[in-house]
Amino acid sequence: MDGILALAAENLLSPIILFFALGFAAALARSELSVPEAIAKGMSLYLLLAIGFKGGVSLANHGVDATLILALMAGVILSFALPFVAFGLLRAMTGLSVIDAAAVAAHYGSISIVTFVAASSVLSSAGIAAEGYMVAVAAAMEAPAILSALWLVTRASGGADHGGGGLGSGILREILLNGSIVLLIGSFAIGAITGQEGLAKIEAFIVAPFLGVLCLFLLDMGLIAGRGVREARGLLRPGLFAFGILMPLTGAAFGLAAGAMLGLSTGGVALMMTLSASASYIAVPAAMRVALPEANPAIYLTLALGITFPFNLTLGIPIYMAIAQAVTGS
Amino acid sequence: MDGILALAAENLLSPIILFFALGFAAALARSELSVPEAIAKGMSLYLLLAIGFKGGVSLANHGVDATLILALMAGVILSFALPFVAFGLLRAMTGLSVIDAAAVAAHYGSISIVTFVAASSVLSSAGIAAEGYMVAVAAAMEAPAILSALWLVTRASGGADHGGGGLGSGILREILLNGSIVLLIGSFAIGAITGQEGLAKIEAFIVAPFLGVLCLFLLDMGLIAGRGVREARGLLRPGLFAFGILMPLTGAAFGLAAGAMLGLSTGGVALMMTLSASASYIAVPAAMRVALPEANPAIYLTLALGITFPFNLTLGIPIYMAIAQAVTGS
Amino acid sequence: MDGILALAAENLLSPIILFFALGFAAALARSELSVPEAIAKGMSLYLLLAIGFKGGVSLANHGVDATLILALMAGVILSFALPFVAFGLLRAMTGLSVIDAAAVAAHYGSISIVTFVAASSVLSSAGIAAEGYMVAVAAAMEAPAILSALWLVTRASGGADHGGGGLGSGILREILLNGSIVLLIGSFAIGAITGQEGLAKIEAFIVAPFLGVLCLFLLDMGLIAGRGVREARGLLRPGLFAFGILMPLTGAAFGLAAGAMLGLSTGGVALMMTLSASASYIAVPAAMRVALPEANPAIYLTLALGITFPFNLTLGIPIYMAIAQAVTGS
Amino acid sequence: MQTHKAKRVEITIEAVMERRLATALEEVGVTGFTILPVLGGSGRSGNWSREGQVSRASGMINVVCIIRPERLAPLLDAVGGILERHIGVISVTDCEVLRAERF
Amino acid sequence: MQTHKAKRVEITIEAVMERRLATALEEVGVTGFTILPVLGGSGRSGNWSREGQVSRASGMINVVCIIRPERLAPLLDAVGGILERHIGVISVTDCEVLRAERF
Amino acid sequence: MQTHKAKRVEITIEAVMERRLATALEEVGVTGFTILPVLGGSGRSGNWSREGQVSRASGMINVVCIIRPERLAPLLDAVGGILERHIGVISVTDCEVLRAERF
Ligand SMILES: Nc1ncnc2c1ncn2[C@@H]1O[C@H](COP(=O)(O)O)[C@@H](O)[C@H]1O
Ligand SMILES: Nc1ncnc2c1ncn2[C@@H]1O[C@H](COP(=O)(O)O)[C@@H](O)[C@H]1O
Ligand SMILES: Nc1ncnc2c1ncn2[C@@H]1O[C@H](COP(=O)(O)O)[C@@H](O)[C@H]1O
Ligand code: NA
Ligand code: NA
Ligand code: NA
Repeated sequence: MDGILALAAENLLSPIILFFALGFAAALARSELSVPEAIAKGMSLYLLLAIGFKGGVSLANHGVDATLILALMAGVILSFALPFVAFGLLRAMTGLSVIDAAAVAAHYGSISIVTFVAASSVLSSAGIAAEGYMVAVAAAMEAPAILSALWLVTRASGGADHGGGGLGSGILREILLNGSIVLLIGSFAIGAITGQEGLAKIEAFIVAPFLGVLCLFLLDMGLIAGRGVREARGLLRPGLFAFGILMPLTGAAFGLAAGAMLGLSTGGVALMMTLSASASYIAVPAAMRVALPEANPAIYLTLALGITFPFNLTLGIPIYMAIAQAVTGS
Repeated sequence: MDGILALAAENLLSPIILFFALGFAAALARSELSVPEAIAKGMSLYLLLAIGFKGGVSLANHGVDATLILALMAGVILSFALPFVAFGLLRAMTGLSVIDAAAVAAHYGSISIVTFVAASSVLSSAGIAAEGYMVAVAAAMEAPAILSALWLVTRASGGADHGGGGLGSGILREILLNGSIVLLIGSFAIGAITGQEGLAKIEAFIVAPFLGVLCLFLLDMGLIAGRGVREARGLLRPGLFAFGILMPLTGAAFGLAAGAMLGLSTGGVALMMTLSASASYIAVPAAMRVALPEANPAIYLTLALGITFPFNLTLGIPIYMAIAQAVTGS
Repeated sequence: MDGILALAAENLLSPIILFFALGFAAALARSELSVPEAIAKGMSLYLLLAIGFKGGVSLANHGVDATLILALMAGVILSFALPFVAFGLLRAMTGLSVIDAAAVAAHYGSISIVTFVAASSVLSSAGIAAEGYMVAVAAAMEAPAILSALWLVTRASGGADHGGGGLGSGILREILLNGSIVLLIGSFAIGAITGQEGLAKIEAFIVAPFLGVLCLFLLDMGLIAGRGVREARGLLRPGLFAFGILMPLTGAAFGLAAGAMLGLSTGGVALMMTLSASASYIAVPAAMRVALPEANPAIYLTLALGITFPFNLTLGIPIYMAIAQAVTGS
Repeated sequence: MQTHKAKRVEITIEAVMERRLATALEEVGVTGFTILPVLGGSGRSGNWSREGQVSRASGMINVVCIIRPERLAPLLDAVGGILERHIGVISVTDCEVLRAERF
Repeated sequence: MQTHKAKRVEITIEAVMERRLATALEEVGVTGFTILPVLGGSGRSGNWSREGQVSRASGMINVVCIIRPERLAPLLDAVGGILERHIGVISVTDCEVLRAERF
Repeated sequence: MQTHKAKRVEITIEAVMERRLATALEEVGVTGFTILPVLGGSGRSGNWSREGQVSRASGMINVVCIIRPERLAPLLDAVGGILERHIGVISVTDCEVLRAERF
């Protein structure tokens, strides 16, 4: 417990959290501070490239672990399963319609890569190693949750047609080939191929300035999350708010079980918990606008970005780390 | 005098000045070289974040100085007072209308953060330390000048209404919460909170590449200043041109008095002079378009960006440094 | 021969090539991965600034070589001459119209600065030095080819008017002052003026992260090249495809002759071959849209970007290096 | 110069629907259109602004199609079907064009 | 499909005035509009281009409002008041829309 | 408010032609126009999208000119001459403006 508090306190006063808080506060105060869309997108390309590449190099250094395949499978299963958990909680705790609940559930089965990046950097500054292939697990967890959500809607509507939306329109292909997944997996592969030697060449770009870029990126995330919360104040009734905190903790418990069962390292377990706890706010919202346009984006974006993302960033990650340390006994 | 010349010569041949000159010359030659708006905005966010953070860390290292509050107050007073000086000079030296003169005056009471950044980096390569909180003084000097300018207009028009413009429309709030101030003060606070330890984490991002980014940023400033001068050739009569050189020197004299009275360090005095000498070209123009739309933007932008900014960058800063050294006897 | 193979193999597995391949593959698979236009333009400004500056510093370090002027003249002559070679090959090997063939020829007389950058970084990781002024040669080779192409068209049409296009409309001025040339030559001059001392100031920006930025930039080039090839599949008949490979080899032979005659270093010869082998895809396409709008851009962009650029990047550069080593006997 | 009557159709629609809209247009024989970026907007579903986007989920685009008058009805049917489930607006204006053979 | 008569109002105005314009529109009951970015332009106050901007001081935006015809007069009064002191232009075109109940 | 009849001319043209188009407009006395960015499009020469551009070679822009009706004919002559060799489209719509003395 002491460990958690110390970790949480240290985490809360790290530059990345403080920049997120600055953005959040600026948005609530209606400052016109903003990061141009192209810069935000450029930074996210950078973060994906860097985290993927470093994961690949770590794989090259440590050799392919027998658990790699199992971990990938565990990720896919978690991503398929968590939406059902989320959907159940939502229907019990909130008054959301089936469509809105399913759309929210899809987000919580999938993952937030920035939360993963933040957890990785907290781990590495604490000197805790993790399996390099967790990056690939992250990629594998992006899409399956969407299928579960669409299945939930189809079942509820008795299999009725959704007017051209749903899975019909090549949506699954779009998700599997979406920019983030391709860049993450591609950089992972390149890191694995070029190994330590490749890393040496581009280290000054992807390692040294990494935390600084993350600060600027989180400033922008804070601005967006704050703006979302400000505009969706009306929507955030207690039930939804509670779900936004309870669901990541629930997801983390599933991630803990999976990680422990697979015998992952302390860092690996912490990352598996973080992935399961995090909620998508890029790939899944886009998929939902195409497949379930009737679902209200203000609900799922506010929950994922305005409640769960800040919770994970500030309290969640230190909690998951402390639990992972306790469970793996390190 | 020798010191000034040597400093000026060295300054003129530094990469940052040469890149500014390259941009200026390219614009005059009508080259279509240009920096995308998003990149320019991204670099300015970077510079604000970096300079604010480093100021905060320096404050954390040296403890809160009793003169901090006094320096902030001096900054606010200078920003209020300098527009009156500028307005008087303009009415005496040029044929500008009351409204145009007031709008120009607002720019010279406020500050240019890039000039401040350039002066800071010249100081630090000369190994001269300055109070970290000068960053906060810079932020405090952004807005007050606007009030003085609007008061000048209201007085001249006998208090007549300005058709919905003026201070009515929440303009003061907009200025105080404008992006630059929020990011500068926020980063300053984060630097002060996280201190040396925080700096160590993001040093490779905000310290090492700083001068290089400044070069690319000043290339863009040169392009914009050159384009402005090219298009506003007709406006630049001798009186206005002379004002663009005389006013920064006058402002610097006020800054010198304030800095010496407060007993600032050599670097602090040089920065106080630079701030007083510099003219806004971001926050104040935007405010003027809302509050005094009848004022001609070509006049104030050309003066601030095309005359005073290059003057400060090339000759002003070395002059202020040399005087600050002479006066503080170091 | 062994040397070439080893070099080619090493080259093919370097991060920069692999990121290019990633982008190419992602585009062929219709992934929506993309780099915002502003980021791509920002990176290209960065690469030009860095390569120009480093060339200038190298000139400052080694003094002005008597061959500088000769190398510049050789570059201009090559750029004038190669379009005639290309035009002859095109008319013999493909069924292109005079206008399309002339437009393509202009691209091959001019140069691709990214190919030059890639070759420079391969040379420098192989520890092979090159004349710093090769950057200036690159700039000198951008424009002359356009004149040759327009002359080819005018001759073929019996000197008939081209309806306001052609050279009439200040097009030559636009090319000579285009952004890339101005920034490249300007940075070269600044590097030469500030020398090693200037480099020390901005090294952490322009040297350390250089290869990493190049990776991200080549990812984008891969995306664009892949998209071009996908959409222009129909156009790429065997004759055109063969030209896209044969022409760079032919150009390189001319470059080799010039470099050897001038007595350039191994690195200098390799760069002269690379410049002659490479095809423009920025300055020349823009000039062609103005001067020869009837030429089909899909043909010249696909050839330059989709065939010749990848060929040079993967096989061409190691071949040119190996030949340069063999010929200069190092 | 000789001008010809045509219809200018402007469709404001979510960016995620771009490819689907293009396919629908092609199916009714409309192959010429121009896409303009949208910075922000306001409607029954609230305000949004491009600067608040982390994802392409909620941005919009503005698609302009200039067509011969006789193509309007099938175009509206095709686009109306898409807009039914999605947010967005469509407007049709009478216009004149040069070179009618192009449309 | 059934279409309905409406007015398409396009306002080119300085970006700094965006919030004030939105407020003025809301005051006369117009809550639907779309904002397009502007790259540059030319007018009596000279040329400008987005690439020459360090600040948001001199950029412009293009605001499109599609409204029922009866809302035009109050809208023009509201916008005309703002445009009086500021640079910019406004044009009104007749158009047809689907789903009139939305406007 | 009092409105006046005018013509709204919208020209979609390659970005490389911007300066030449502006010169042509000025030559026929049209000094007011607004340039909007274009993200992508489709036409007889195929699809293109801004994200696929390394160069300014193939991007397009959308130029809006609001003019008095009597200026239309010379404007179309001037622009038609340019568009003849280049890709792009032009449409003309009737519109109403405030402050007619500005156009
Ligand atoms: N009356 C209107 N005029 C112009 N654009 C509109 C209008 N109504 C809606 N829009 C645009 O369509 C988007 C979605 O509108 P809505 O479906 O009403 O939420 C808005 O964000 C605007 O960009
Ligand atoms: N006749 C016009 N047609 C289209 N846009 C115009 C016109 N006149 C002015 N504008 C736009 O309004 C801005 C300000 O115009 P002005 O108030 O005339 O300086 C210009 O930069 C253009 O973007
Ligand atoms: N019917 C149309 N409606 C709107 N824009 C068009 C149309 N036809 C062509 N365009 C635009 O003009 C560009 C060139 O068209 P084209 O000359 O047909 O290849 C396209 O990429 C579109 O941006
Ligand atoms: Na999850
Ligand atoms: Na000042
Ligand atoms: Na060449």
